[in-house]
Amino acid sequence: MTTMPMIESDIHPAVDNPPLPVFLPDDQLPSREGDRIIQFREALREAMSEEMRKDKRVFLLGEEVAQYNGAYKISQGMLDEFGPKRIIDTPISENGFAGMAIAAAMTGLRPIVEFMSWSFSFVAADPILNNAPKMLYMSGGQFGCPIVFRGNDGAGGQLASTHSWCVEALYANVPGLKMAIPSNPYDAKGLLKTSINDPDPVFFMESERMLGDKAHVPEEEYYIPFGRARVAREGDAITLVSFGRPVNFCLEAAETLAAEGIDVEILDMRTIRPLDIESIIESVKKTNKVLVVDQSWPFASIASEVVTQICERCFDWLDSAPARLNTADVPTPYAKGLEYDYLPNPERIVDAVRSLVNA
Amino acid sequence: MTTMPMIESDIHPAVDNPPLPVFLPDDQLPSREGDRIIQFREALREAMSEEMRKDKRVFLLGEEVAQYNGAYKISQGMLDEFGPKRIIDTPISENGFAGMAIAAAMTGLRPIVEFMSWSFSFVAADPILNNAPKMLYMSGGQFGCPIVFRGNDGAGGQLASTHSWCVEALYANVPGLKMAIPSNPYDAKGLLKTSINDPDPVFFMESERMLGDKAHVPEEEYYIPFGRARVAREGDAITLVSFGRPVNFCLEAAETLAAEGIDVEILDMRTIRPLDIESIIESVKKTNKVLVVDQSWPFASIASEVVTQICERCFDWLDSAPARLNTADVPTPYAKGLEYDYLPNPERIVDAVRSLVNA
Amino acid sequence: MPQATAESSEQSTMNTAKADSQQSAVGQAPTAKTASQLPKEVLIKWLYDMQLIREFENRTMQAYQQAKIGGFCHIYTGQEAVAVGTIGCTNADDPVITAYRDHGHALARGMTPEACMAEMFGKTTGCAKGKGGSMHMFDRPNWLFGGHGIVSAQTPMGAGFAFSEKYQLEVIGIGKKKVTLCYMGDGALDQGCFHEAQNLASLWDLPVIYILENNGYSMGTAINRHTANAENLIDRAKGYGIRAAKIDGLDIMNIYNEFKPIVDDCRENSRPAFIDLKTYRYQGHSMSDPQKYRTKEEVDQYKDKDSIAKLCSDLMTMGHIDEAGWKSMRKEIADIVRGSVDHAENAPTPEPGELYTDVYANPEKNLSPTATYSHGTKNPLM
Amino acid sequence: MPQATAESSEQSTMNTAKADSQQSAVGQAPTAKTASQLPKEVLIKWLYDMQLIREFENRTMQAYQQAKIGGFCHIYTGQEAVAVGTIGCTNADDPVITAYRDHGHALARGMTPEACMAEMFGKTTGCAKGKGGSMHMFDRPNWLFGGHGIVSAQTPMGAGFAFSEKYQLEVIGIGKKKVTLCYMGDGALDQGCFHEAQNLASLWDLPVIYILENNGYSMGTAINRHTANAENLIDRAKGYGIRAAKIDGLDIMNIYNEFKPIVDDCRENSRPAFIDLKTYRYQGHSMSDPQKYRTKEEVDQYKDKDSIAKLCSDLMTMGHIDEAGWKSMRKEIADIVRGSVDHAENAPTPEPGELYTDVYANPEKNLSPTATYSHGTKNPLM
Ligand SMILES: Cc1ncc(C[n+]2csc(CCOP(=O)(O)OP(=O)(O)O)c2C)c(N)n1
Ligand SMILES: Cc1ncc(C[n+]2csc(CCOP(=O)(O)OP(=O)(O)O)c2C)c(N)n1
Ligand SMILES: [Mg+2]
Ligand SMILES: [Mg+2]
Repeated sequence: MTTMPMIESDIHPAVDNPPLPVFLPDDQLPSREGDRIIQFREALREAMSEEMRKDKRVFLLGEEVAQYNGAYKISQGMLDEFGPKRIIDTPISENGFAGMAIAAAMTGLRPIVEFMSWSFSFVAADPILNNAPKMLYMSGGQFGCPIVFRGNDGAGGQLASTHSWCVEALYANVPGLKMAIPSNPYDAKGLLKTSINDPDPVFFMESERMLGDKAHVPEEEYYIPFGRARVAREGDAITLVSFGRPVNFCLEAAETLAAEGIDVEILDMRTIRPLDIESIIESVKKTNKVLVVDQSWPFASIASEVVTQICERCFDWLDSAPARLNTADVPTPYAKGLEYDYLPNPERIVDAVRSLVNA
Repeated sequence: MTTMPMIESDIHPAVDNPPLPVFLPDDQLPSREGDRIIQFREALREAMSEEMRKDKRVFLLGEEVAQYNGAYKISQGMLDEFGPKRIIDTPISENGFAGMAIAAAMTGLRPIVEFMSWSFSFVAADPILNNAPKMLYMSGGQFGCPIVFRGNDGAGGQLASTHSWCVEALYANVPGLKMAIPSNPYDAKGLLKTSINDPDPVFFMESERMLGDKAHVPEEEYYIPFGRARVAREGDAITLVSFGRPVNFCLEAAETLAAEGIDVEILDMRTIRPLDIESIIESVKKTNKVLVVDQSWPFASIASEVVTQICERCFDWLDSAPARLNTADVPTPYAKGLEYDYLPNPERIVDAVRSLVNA
Repeated sequence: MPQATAESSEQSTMNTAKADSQQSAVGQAPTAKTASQLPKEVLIKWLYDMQLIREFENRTMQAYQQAKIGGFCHIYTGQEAVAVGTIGCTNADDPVITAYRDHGHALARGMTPEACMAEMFGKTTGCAKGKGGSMHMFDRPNWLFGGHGIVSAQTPMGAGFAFSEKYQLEVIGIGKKKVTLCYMGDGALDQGCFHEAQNLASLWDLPVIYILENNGYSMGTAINRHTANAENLIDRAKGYGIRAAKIDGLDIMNIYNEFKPIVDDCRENSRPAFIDLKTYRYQGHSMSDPQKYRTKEEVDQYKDKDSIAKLCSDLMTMGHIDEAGWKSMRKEIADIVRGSVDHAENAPTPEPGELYTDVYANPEKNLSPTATYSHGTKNPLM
Repeated sequence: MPQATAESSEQSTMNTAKADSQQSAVGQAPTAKTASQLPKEVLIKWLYDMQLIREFENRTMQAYQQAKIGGFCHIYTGQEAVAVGTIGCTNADDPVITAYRDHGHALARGMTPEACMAEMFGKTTGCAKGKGGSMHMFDRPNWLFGGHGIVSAQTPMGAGFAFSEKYQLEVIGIGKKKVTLCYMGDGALDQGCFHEAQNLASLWDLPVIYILENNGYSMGTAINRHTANAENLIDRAKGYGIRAAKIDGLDIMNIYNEFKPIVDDCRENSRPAFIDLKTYRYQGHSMSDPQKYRTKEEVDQYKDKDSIAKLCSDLMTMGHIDEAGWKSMRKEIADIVRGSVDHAENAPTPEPGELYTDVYANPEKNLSPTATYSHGTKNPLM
């Protein structure tokens, strides 16, 4: 098992070298196969509950997280177990409670801030971008900010333009923060546990559309290190780089493509900052072709960044221009059909791969 | 002279085809050479004043724009000319007054919102990102949002981390908005006049460090079309793509490089959305090498986007990987030396160009 | 029970230098009509509109359950008297803006049930051509500026419409004195931008009225758990020098009597106001709410004071309608609403190309690396 | 003149269910000391600190004019009694947070003039190792959490420190009852997050005191032009059920007498408060302010009521200090401050590599495409 030493509240990691988490190599993590089938939302809950049992500095706050058991039932039962002082219902005051939680983190607590949706984080953009990621720097290393901001990101089901944001393209630009975007229940648990223990601010993105996804999640504790991509599927025709929900679109598209004899390799990045560029390079050196699949808008997106890093790091290994497939570059429409077309859905991936592979 | 018909307040451009601005071809714009030497801030003031004289729907609001004559003296004298109903001092309520101005734009007025600094726009991120650029879409074409948000962007002089934002990397991701970033007084006037007349929300970025820059600015009215880059310097060794303040760093670096026999071509993009990718392609086809110089942080920046579009559009013309040079990927430091090193300064450009050209 | 039953209403006088100008409004009082003095047609129209909303929402719920409607869908049932009563105090060209629980305001403002229902069905004949959905009811001809999903984002905009109308009158010299109504839920009280909006409205003398539809809950959070000093919200507004009143929102005649003078005064004297209107929603927060945070008894208590039943019985007492009339009105409405569902069912879905329209009013080239934009089809309401 | 001269102070009683618990605080009153009863050393220390701040700011302005200091620099001169007097009512480990006009708070909290001056000179011995500058004075050993540049961003954080201390006591079982002081300018009143912070503080019984340093101007905007009902700001706080008081901020003895009982009460009963402290800044908003918005006469009026002169004369009357003592104190301070400038001049500038430190506490690889991060040198204050 991973040893994740408790960081004393009076030792600030920035002051001396912190006792960093010790991670097991990937092949020593508990198996992804098994029959403890639970939902994505339960995996998130388990991660938070396990950490809260071990460390009283950890608490959860957000709208409807307590008495309502979570707008999306992620925190179901947590109020009963941990009580109202640690599972805290907030007013609709994202700026206010995010700012409060940042201060709590500066003094050594470990807040988990739930945004019901990252779409609602814009009213809190100032504290989460100006304070959390910069406190360590501004204070010359005196105060860090060990905090997790988490919530639904990306299109839900027909939630239309103000409620369907992928904020990763915007926020990942900012140094000082880390960003994790799991695509499945197993990773959700392991990444969230790491996030809670990390001494830096972590932006953690979930998807309303995946909360009901089910998979085997080990009951034991495990921590997935940041910055290590997972090969979600091996193949040699082209590398698909993705993260979060669209990884599942890629997997679906891969089936169709396999039937046509096109074997794609799929990398699930798991974290965006840090970004496991080495794994991308390794795969590109094998396939010589790459498509980044990203559910954000294209302009200055994570996809643009990945394409750029590929150019910087393995340009000469490319057979053709590194490509991207994003959400359509329009506000999110309400109508079901339009919303489907808008997303980087499996059909669009299949089309894009076909034209890249056959070019 | 350009004919820019007044748009009737009861005709919404989205409803029928609007009377779009008619632009002269570049070579019919008034000359950039001349002896009417004024400051960048005066060019901005002239643009606003000219439009306000012609169109009563245009007004300016922001902190200290009226009685104080502007925190940076951009609006000096405008209160005297236009009175307090059109030059409006606001409280420090960016969310409130941006939201108000958006509503005013929906009803046909033409607000110019001054953010004393774009660094202060995060408290208004929700209205400027969720409402202004999406109103037309959300309302199915009923309400547009002809508004200009403008202010200082990027490092001032030692303003440190919360006051030195380059927001273009974040905000340019959002469809529905346009973005203009002039690098000199001539363009500042012509682009701002176009921005005020454009029926869509325009994010207009200035730089505290350039407000005192002087150049010839024609007294007559002229409109610079969006989406047309300017060749700021011709050369054949490499294409430097830039916009805003760093264009001037590029020009400075070009002198040093020319002395070494390296003739760089510099493109000043002028607008980011729309982005004049054709001019970039044209230049890259000539030089076969490109460096994007951007004063934002690198991750998912405009530079990443330009690199990506170059890959998409002229990959086969590249001799080497398209490169970028950004601000250092850290919060903005206060100390003078650190701040200088942090920026994409001429020395860093020279180094980067040398290693690309000599590779 | 988290919410007081506000039988009585209380009004403040404005706590500012503008107190003088208030006098003139008071001076007008004698000529003002009370609700019971209004023409029969007006009162009958209120009943009609309230019942229309109720019936419309019943059908909305049905359609949602049949998965014809998607996304978030917030039902207005129980609060009908608020939208109909307050809008009943305004002119047809006074700007109105509200949050996502907006079907009632849209219908009260005159949007056709077809346009409203088709929007939720995601059809081209919807008020936003299917691009907006339940939370985004916009109706330009009826001066309805949305339907906004971000809690409280409409409050600075509310001040903005008041500003705009004032600007047009005073600077451009067009238009007339208008009042803007800006609706908000109790949860919206806790957002910072509402504070900014109130300060701006008071500072700049903007004729905007913030109508707090105080249904006692922000999602599952009872008001006293989400906002401080919840029993006495009007004091906050007074802190900004804004006129404020608490009004029982279940009785439309009462709403008219108390609200109309405020509307007239705000219009005349160009000042903001804040109204704490006590109301109640019968349904859950949205269509996916198990409602464990309140008891059936509490809901029933409010249903006993149902605003439609109350108005109907008042109108019967006044002799404006009888059982037969009420029955035929309901039948007429039921037919119209069923018709709107049929219309929505049969209306066309947007062409795939509509994805890329209405993004820019001036869709020049190179605005996007991946999209080419164009103008959209004409909005059916225009 | 935009700002009332608040000779008198006014206090509210809390308008909430907590009113009962207030009684106990009142019960303690008899044991509380007034300022004049405090030990001589305490009062002399106040004078010392106030004069230290004034002298420090004189040197700061000089250094700024010599371009040794860059960026935005906001001078605290005139407001000394506020920082010294209010911090004088707290314990050394009560959290303090303020805005960008922060030199006074830093010194009053115990930061050395060297660390403060060196920070502005951008040197490694500065409190933020030269990375923060004038607006970002952080002092962990002295419980000072900044120095924040975004207007009002410190107000939710102020509630957060109060929350954290309460949490540590009640959940973890460590620490003790603390009060957080959160300073803000009058311009910060207009930001939405302050409203959110007040609501949260009241709702959750957080012992944070918002100290409005009401110097009558937000940059060049007089308070009545930027905030509504400016004469009566404490009513807003009362709207949230928050205890509020208006205190003359030019007389430090008065500040102590009025503020100390509030601090004790907030600590004991875990409740927030809001204090409208009338004060005045002698200098422009920042170093680049032509100050056309106010008259020399207005400035002089306030200088006539100078808080240092007042305290000094009070202490002379009380026999705590004489002319000679005052002179030698000023001399001592002048030497110390000059020493801090010398120190700052001679201290090393940061190594270029420091650019990439203190970005992450856990600087793992691949966090950036262009940078490699590492831990920074130890902060000199730690
Ligand atoms: C800024 C923001 N935060 C959170 C949400 C999610 N949300 C939508 S409605 C709602 C409750 C609002 O309640 P209230 O304002 O009382 O209105 P009601 O639903 O009762 O009409 C919440 C938390 C949101 N839309 N916007
Ligand atoms: C959100 C935001 N908007 C604008 C500014 C620019 N600004 C800095 S200080 C200031 C005036 C604040 O005045 P006040 O709060 O009264 O404090 P004082 O300077 O009087 O101490 C302004 C407008 C800022 N820093 N942050
Ligand atoms: Mg409610
Ligand atoms: Mg002030």
